[in-house]
Amino acid sequence: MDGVHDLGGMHGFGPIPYEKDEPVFHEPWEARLYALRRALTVPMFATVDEHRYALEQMPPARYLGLSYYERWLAVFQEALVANEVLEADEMRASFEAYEANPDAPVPRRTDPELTARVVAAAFRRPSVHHDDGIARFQVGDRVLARNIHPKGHTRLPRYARGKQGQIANINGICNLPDAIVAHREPEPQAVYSVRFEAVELWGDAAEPNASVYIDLWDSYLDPAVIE
Amino acid sequence: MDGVHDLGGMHGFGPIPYEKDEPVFHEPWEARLYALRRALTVPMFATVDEHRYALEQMPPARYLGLSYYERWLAVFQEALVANEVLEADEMRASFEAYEANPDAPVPRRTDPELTARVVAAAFRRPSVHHDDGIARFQVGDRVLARNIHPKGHTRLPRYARGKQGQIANINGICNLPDAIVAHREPEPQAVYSVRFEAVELWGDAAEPNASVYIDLWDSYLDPAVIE
Amino acid sequence: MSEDHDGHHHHPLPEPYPAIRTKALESLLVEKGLVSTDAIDALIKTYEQDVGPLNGARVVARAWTDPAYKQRLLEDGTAAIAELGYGGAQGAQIVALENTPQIHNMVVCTLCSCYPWPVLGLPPSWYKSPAYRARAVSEPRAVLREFGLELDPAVEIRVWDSTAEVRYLVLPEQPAGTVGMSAEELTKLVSRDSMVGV
Amino acid sequence: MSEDHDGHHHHPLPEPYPAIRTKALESLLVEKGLVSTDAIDALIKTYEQDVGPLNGARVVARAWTDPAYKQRLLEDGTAAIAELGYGGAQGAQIVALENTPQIHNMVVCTLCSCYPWPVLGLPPSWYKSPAYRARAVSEPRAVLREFGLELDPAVEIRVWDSTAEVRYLVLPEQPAGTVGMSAEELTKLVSRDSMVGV
Repeated sequence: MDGVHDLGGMHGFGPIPYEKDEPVFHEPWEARLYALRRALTVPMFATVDEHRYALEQMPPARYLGLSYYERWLAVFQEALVANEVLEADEMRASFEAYEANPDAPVPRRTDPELTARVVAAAFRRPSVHHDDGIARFQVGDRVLARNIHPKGHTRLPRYARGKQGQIANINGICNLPDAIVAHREPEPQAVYSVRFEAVELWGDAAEPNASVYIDLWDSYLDPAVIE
Repeated sequence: MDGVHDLGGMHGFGPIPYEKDEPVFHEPWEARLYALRRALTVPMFATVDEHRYALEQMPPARYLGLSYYERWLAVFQEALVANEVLEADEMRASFEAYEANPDAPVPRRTDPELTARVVAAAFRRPSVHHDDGIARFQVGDRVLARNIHPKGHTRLPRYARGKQGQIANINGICNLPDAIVAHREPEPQAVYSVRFEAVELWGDAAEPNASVYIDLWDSYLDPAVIE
Repeated sequence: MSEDHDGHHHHPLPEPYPAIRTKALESLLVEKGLVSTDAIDALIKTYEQDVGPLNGARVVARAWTDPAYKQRLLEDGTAAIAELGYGGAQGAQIVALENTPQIHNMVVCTLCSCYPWPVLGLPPSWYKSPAYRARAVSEPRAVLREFGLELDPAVEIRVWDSTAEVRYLVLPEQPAGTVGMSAEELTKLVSRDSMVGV
Repeated sequence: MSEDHDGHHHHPLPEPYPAIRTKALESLLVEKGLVSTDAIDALIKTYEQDVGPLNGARVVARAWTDPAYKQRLLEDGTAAIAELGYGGAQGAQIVALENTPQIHNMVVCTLCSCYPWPVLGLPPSWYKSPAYRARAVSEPRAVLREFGLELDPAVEIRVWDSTAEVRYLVLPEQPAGTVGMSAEELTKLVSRDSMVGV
């Protein structure tokens, strides 16, 4: 979707909010929320793609107004109800109970087997499918990023659409996220690293001697018309 | 600037918030703010272009999170201080006084001459410069909207950039807003109504049998390469 | 001011905030003699009572009943509108767009909220909303459907994005069965929305 | 939580709101047996102590001191990184990008916050900020300047937008005067930021 999450090239966001010696988590709740989501025995999002799309669909002012983990919290709450893991009523009751008594303890439960499993999952190395046989383009080919505007999830950023680039690398085969999120049949495609010259992307506003490499699925690309 | 104000084609904003029998102003303060700005003997913005740019420069989450008149209020306050009409301290003191006592009356002052002048201004018909002699393009010419990304003010929306259209009308001569807001010398240019086919703008996502006419200054356009 | 399902306000301002701020500003500016109460009151009255969609409705009704006027309106909207006494701020150049059985026109301002004040008054909230500004150019038929207008696919739709100084007024089709009615009667049939093209 | 000059909070949430919400959710989910306290604690510890930029620093230091390893790293980052025992979530395919006197690489994720967790841990806030996501691709030199790095115009800058499954690790240039130092000593010199390319 052409949402506010698609931030590449946007103006008006001010300086980079750099923080020296930043901790991994700024607040204890961020750490607990992060781990809670990943440790849950019933995952709320079948794929990372669906989690991303849930974030993208937040109201735009809210997406931009909330912090990273506040956005996670918002979509996690919605998913817990949508997936019928929690009922809206019991969630509200629990919120109200802790609002009334913020220092009330959280019940504890230990499950060494689950603990071992979630930690192991953090270190499990996913495999990547390398089969360049289905790649339509070869390194060096000139391509045109298509002018698409799907309302669903996509990973072709707006700033690249309609722009010409050159295949710099064939990364491997991955399922098209657009299809995953739309719950269509898997669409395995070659994913390329495509080099775009900064001047092609930004015109006169481009900085000198710069390029952007964007990882793009095969169906995001057409052969460039003019060599 | 490529800001969040440039909304054409963006997704995620939901249904149109239609309101039947909507009043001209929803709240008395909106009416007073609107009129206060226009009736002020020392205008805060020399041109409507500068007012627009002030709005565009608001932090993006704020721009999207505030209502129309709340945005006006925000930039009006800033301009009053920036133009040294009010001092930040006296403004703050007045805010605090009315916050402490919201029903305190507002002092009154009558000025029939000013009243006559501002009402007359609302009905004064501005003149438009028609001199198609400087127009580079003629009706029917195919043009390409340039791929510009200025950080300053511009009236070439992002969704049209890099897209081909056709001159549908020559509207007249106007000063380029980009130059006005940058305080450059006036740059009078022909302004055209340019027709873009929906499919050129939105690709496969285009609705059938649709086009968009965009009013564009001469320097936003190049001749189309391919006829 | 909407509230989402988890009870959290999207809107960061407490309700009275802008009202109090505006009061404080008016107070200071009146005290300094930079504005007057009557000037503010008069401008509000101007846009609440004098400059509104009734003006546009009169233009439309006249065009429906006077072919020569209609022709002048389509040739030079600003001048034809001035004939009826209308013109002013945000109306330097007004172009009338004729809806026909083949062509439907619809007006938007994607970059801000440009609108033909002299004939339609100040724009309604929906016209200024991010939703309308975002969607009118990319999915006009879907937007029209929300307004209750299902446009035949054979009808060409032209969306006008008011990015410069021209302000657009849609001249809607005259409703069936109204031929012979007086301009005054017809004026009552012309809605503000129809003159924006929605 | 910043406050602008007119004293109005940009941030709509009262401070304790997300903390209380998270507590309430953890409480319900623990009660239902869908999660356990020790699993949450262990995952937090994993990313606070075990999976962080020290891993990446070890990879970089090894590459600086072992030309054969460096070659393997540049040819197949995932495999070379696995040699040192690193790999896992958000690291299915890790590509190492070599900075040279002629080429400077810099990594961003404009669409969300993709980041090579196994070697750098969870991303810092600035990496996830709208400002970095917006600006890195269009004005990388201006961004680097904010980080204190004035890049010579003759140096080509390559920005990598992590839009798919590949995660990028920048292999910075070895600092002058450090040749002959041990990998262990060099590890301390490798900053997290330098491995993102800023």
